[in-house]
Amino acid sequence: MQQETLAPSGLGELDIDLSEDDAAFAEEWMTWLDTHLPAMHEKLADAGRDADKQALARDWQSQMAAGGWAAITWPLEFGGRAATARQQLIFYLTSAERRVPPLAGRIGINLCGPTLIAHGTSEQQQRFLPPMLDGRHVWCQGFSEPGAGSDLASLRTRGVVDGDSLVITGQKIWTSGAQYADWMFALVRTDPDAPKRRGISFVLVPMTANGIEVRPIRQISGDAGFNEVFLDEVRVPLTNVIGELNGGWNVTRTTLANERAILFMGQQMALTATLRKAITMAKVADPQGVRAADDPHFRDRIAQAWIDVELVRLNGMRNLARVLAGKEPGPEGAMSKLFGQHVEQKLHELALDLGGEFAILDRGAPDAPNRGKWALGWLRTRASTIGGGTSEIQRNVLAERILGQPRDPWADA
Amino acid sequence: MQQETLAPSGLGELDIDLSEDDAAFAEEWMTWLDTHLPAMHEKLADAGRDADKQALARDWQSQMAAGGWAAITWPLEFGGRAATARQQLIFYLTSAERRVPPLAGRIGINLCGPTLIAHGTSEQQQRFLPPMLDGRHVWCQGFSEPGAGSDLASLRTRGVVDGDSLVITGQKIWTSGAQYADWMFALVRTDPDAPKRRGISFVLVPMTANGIEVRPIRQISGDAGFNEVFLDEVRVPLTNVIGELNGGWNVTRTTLANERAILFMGQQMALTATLRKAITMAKVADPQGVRAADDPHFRDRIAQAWIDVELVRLNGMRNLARVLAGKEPGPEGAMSKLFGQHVEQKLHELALDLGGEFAILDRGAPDAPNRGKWALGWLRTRASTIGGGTSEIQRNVLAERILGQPRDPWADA
Amino acid sequence: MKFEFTEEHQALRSLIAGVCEQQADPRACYDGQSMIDTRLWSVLCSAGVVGVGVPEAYEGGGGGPVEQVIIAEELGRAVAAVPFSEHAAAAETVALLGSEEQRKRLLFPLARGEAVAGIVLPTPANLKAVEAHRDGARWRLSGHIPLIPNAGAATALLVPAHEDGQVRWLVTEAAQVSALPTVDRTRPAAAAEFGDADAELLSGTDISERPGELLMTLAAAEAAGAAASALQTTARYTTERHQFGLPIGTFQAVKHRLADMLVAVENARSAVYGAAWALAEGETAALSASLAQAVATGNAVAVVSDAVQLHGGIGVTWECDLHLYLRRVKALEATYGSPSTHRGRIADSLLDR
Amino acid sequence: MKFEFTEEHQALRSLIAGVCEQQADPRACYDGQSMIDTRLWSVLCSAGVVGVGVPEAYEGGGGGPVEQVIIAEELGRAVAAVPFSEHAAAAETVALLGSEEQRKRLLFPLARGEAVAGIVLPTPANLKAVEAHRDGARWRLSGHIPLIPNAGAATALLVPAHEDGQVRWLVTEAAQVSALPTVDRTRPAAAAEFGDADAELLSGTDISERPGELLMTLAAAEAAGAAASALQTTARYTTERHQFGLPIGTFQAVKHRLADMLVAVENARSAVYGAAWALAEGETAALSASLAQAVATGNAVAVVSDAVQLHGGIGVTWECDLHLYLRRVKALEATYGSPSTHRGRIADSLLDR
Repeated sequence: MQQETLAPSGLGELDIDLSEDDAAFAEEWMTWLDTHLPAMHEKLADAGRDADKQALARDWQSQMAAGGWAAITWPLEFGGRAATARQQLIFYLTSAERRVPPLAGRIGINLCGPTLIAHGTSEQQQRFLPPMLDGRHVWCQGFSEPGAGSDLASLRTRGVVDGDSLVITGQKIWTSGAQYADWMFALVRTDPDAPKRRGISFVLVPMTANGIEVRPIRQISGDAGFNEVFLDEVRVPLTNVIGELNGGWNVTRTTLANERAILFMGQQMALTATLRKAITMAKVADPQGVRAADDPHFRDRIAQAWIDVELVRLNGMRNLARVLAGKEPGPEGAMSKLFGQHVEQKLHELALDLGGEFAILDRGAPDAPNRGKWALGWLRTRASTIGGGTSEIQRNVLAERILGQPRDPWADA
Repeated sequence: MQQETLAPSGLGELDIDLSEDDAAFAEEWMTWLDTHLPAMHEKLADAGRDADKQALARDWQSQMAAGGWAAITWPLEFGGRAATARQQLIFYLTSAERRVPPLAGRIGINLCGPTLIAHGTSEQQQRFLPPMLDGRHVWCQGFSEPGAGSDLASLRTRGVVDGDSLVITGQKIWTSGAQYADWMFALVRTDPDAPKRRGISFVLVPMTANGIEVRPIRQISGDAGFNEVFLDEVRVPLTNVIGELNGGWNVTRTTLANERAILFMGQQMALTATLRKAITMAKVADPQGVRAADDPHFRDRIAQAWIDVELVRLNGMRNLARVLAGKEPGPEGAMSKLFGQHVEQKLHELALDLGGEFAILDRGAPDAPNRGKWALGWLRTRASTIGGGTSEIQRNVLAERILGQPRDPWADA
Repeated sequence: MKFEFTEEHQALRSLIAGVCEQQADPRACYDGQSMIDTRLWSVLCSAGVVGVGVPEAYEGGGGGPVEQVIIAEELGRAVAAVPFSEHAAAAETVALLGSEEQRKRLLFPLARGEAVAGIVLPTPANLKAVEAHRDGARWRLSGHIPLIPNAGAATALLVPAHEDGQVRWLVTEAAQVSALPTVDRTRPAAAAEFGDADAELLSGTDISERPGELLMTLAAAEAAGAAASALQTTARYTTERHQFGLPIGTFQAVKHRLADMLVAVENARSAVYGAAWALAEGETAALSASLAQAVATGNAVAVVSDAVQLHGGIGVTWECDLHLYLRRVKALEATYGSPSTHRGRIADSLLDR
Repeated sequence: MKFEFTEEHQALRSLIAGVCEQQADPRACYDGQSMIDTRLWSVLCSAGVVGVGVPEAYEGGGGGPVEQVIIAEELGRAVAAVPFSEHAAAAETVALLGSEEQRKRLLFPLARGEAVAGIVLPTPANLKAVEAHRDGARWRLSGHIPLIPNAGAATALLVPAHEDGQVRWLVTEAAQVSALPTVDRTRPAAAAEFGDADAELLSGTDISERPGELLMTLAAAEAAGAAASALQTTARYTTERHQFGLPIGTFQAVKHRLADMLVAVENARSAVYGAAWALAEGETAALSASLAQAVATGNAVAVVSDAVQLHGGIGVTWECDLHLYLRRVKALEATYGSPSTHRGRIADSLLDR
């Protein structure tokens, strides 16, 4: 019974009918992967340093772009495939199943690209999209600031118009990948006198400009995936503003709801993989002969973890069924992020706890459970309920938008 | 080991030195109980209807008052004993141990009496305290209103001065014992134009006055211990106002902190008794041969319940040690109410759950666990986290007073 | 595809919701001595709802677990006092294991709701408590079952018994069924005394766990519906009730509790729908049914308890309907295996192969 | 009376707090390769803190569990990287079971902190892993212990072993102690290889669980202190950090989490003090020590996790000290029996007599 229930959700699990177009899409994608993927897996296995991996990720992106696979949701005219929801689903499922490496420039492609396509001028699209697509330009996102975490609208990085330029001064934080990025899309306050959400512009900033300094932020796990970006009188042309000057708030709201509905598959597969590994290890005795699988406390938590991961999957399937049927995403979609981030955090805490007294051992100790990876995963996922909107903000959103409760008195109307 | 740890906290547990006065106090109290208690226990065992019990509770109070035991914290001049903290402790412990029946007028003695003693005029004290003490006058408390639960200061029952009278119109709710009470001490808005907490008066209202109607509120357990009290142009003399007219908010704040520090003993004993009974029953097989004590889930919850009850005891002991040493109650006292009400609720849920599938049976079913008393207790304790200040209000108080957080923006300064 | 509710499904949901809104009167079982909401039951019978899972050939609706789950969820929303879930599981047993002759004879009254069926699940304790003896072409049952959930109004019982080393199912109308007082009076339990009660044996020997799995899923759906309704009521109350000059839904403590309740409700529904589709596709649904039970009943108790808390004093009065929900979800949690019991089964399957 | 902290107790608490504030540098164990905060250890030695539990006759402080708990709690507040708890439990073992000669010889360096002691608890696994053989007047130990908590800097080990059907305690300075990398680097663990290591047998045969109970209580006190400190830091942060124009401590979601953290911290402290007084009065303290462990370490993990959450992004940076606390309390939770293990012991004692 376990084998069925713990198997990663394959296509069969979805029980969807594939049209001829979809079947052809799937066929082309599989064939392309057969040709290109094995060599890349080999190269990645040999890569050592982070910089090497970064170079390979760019290389992979250029191959994917050449095949037309780098941005399948983009329109055809910009090198995408205008993929249907079913095709996106096929793409994500098989990407996970076949361990397709991530793209160096996925932040640009997933977040900045759709914004440019929706709000950019034709010139801006021509100029920025091609190098974004093929990995020549890797992008990072400059939204968060030290004083504006949950309260994004209170950002203070200033942009002053000076002739046909914008002169930007301020500080961004939690900027993932800024150390490798060529460009940053940023929110900048261009009218200090307007109410909070007005007076913000969406601006594209070259990371090579004078006045930019990137400082890595070391996380509690010891990783340094995030950065602070300091901007000191950084000058960019006004043609780098997307949408209206002072109209950036609307630009950022370009919704990615449909895309998110499908991305859950990746999340669920990662959770399933962690759970499966944890279960396997729970059945093995530790150096003192203790098996977590014999402990009623752990049995109960493992069952609950399986339940939680199943719920992430079932919620995703419900939402997906709606999206594929052309309906609006339902409440089960809106709550997925809140629930999913808690599940991720809890699951990693369980994996660590299963080690019993040996859980305290870190990488390098011969008896460290999972060679110290559980400890690392536990530390990393302490940020799950903070990054990308704290759980507190998620709860507010759910109560206000889904359950119709009044807004906080201090929030903007 | 269990016997020691589950034993009710006796005097030995406290490990306190008794002064000569304290020892004499204890001796006198025990002797008095030996004389009076057995007869009362017999009468109570025979009493059937609620009204009979009420009459007996008044009878008992008059006996206690005659012996000087009805209000031991009151000053000597009003028939009390000005009992020290140690003496109160001895009194409460032995009362619980010897199952001393509650007084009919305990609400008046514990809440209204100290307020009259602190804020009343000599005439008021002379008039109201003696019958309050001996049970001739039983009191109820008229604070809560339908629109003013957590937000007591927003009460709307109006009192209009008319010559030397106050004419009161409005509605009180959750008035415990109003159906038996002779008098009510109530908060009434006497200046509608003043800010919320100003303009409130503390007024004594005879329940026999014209214009008063009492309607019982049936609770989810089926009990009707609470009432609504409707006041329609009820006329009382201005001499029934305690403290200044419009100065009632301060009058109500007469603190009972020291008394509370000792009252925890009663709470902890009730919890211990419930837990002990639950443990005993967990070891007995149900009609299908199932023993909860063999279920790892229940074993864990029973251990946690023991831990919770121990923590109520230990928190109380810490606080008591401070009070007996003449210090201010500490944070462990302030949090006792919040924690204690959750423990009570959880413990009763556990007791119910231990019945397994038979837990659904109510009084009258032959296999109902604990003859349906667990079900009744479970229903009754759903109100534990609501009555006397919701858990939400308790948390606000802790965060603001103990941890120095800012007040809610909408709360009065 | 899976999890896609068709327009027919939505129409069925609306139908049940409408019927419940106009006809359901769970208080009838509290105020009077009634064991069932008679008026609602007869409306459901007329509408063909009671036999929705019975094949069309026997005057049933020809529906499956998905339709039944929608009905159970909506009945749960209304704390409806009708034994739909048990009746449906009993009818399913007859449809699965009865001979053609038995189906014809037994299913019509079940589909029409003229007979109200209760079901005894084949737990070790129940199998030990009842014995079946052949008596010519008929059978006789002896023994005593102390607790049959929601069988207070049952006129027929589906009873499992050991026969020749196998578990077989029998139908009897001759047991002495005595209703028992229950905390949730809308699901009155019964004890049954089988004093050599006349019974007939269902011919099928292909013993399936399906009746139990279906019943667990439907009971879980009742719980999910009750939780969803309590959340809806509460979310409305918190926008209406004012304290400190603001609707209490303005306060984050209230908002965040509501958000957690929403997560619990949607998880309960997802778990129930997952089990419904697993049953509909004829897969082994043991784990899915345990998942539905573990999540839906446990979450429902948490959600309704929170609903009571957010209502404050009014939430603990007899007059407020919330206690009907509280009693119902607590009863559902205890009835067909507690959440921890179901987690135990899941753990066995994950860890003990 | 019980639970009454005297002025001397308060002075001791202030002393340790002051020393830690000025001298403690837990980061030293993260940045360098140090296994102990050397400076802090030597200050604690000079102040007589390290030997507070050793009888005055051997240059100790003559204190008991209450004093030791106060010290451990304050050291926990500072995530101090010193093996006070293990050292104290080891010294206690010698004081309890050593002959007069052994006490004289062994306790002085322990009281002065010149020797740093680790302790192996008499768990079934540990007793199985080590064997003791007589070698003239001395003894030899053989075997391998894969994990000794907080023994990275130990120069002497207290080791239990079976001898003649009894558990006896031995002291050795000859084991090969190798420090192990740990998630919480302020409590570095060690493995020990006993290759016929020279040892001596403590003469007392009156085997007592007291060393383990004391150690569990002190480790629980460290956790309670760490939690209290994280709460204090957070309550300050939430009055300073502004979002939406207000200190975030204004928001009920933040406030109520802080209130729950306060309850958790005070419960942890109550549980620890309860165990301290139980040990001080010489009662059997097994249940009290289990209570302290179950409550203090579990609550501390919850409190520090909440502290991280309330700090938002800054809380998950290396630069912010909170992760030192997070690692510490997680390590303490795993080290001397998890909360569920201790609840299991409590359940055994309540249910299996």
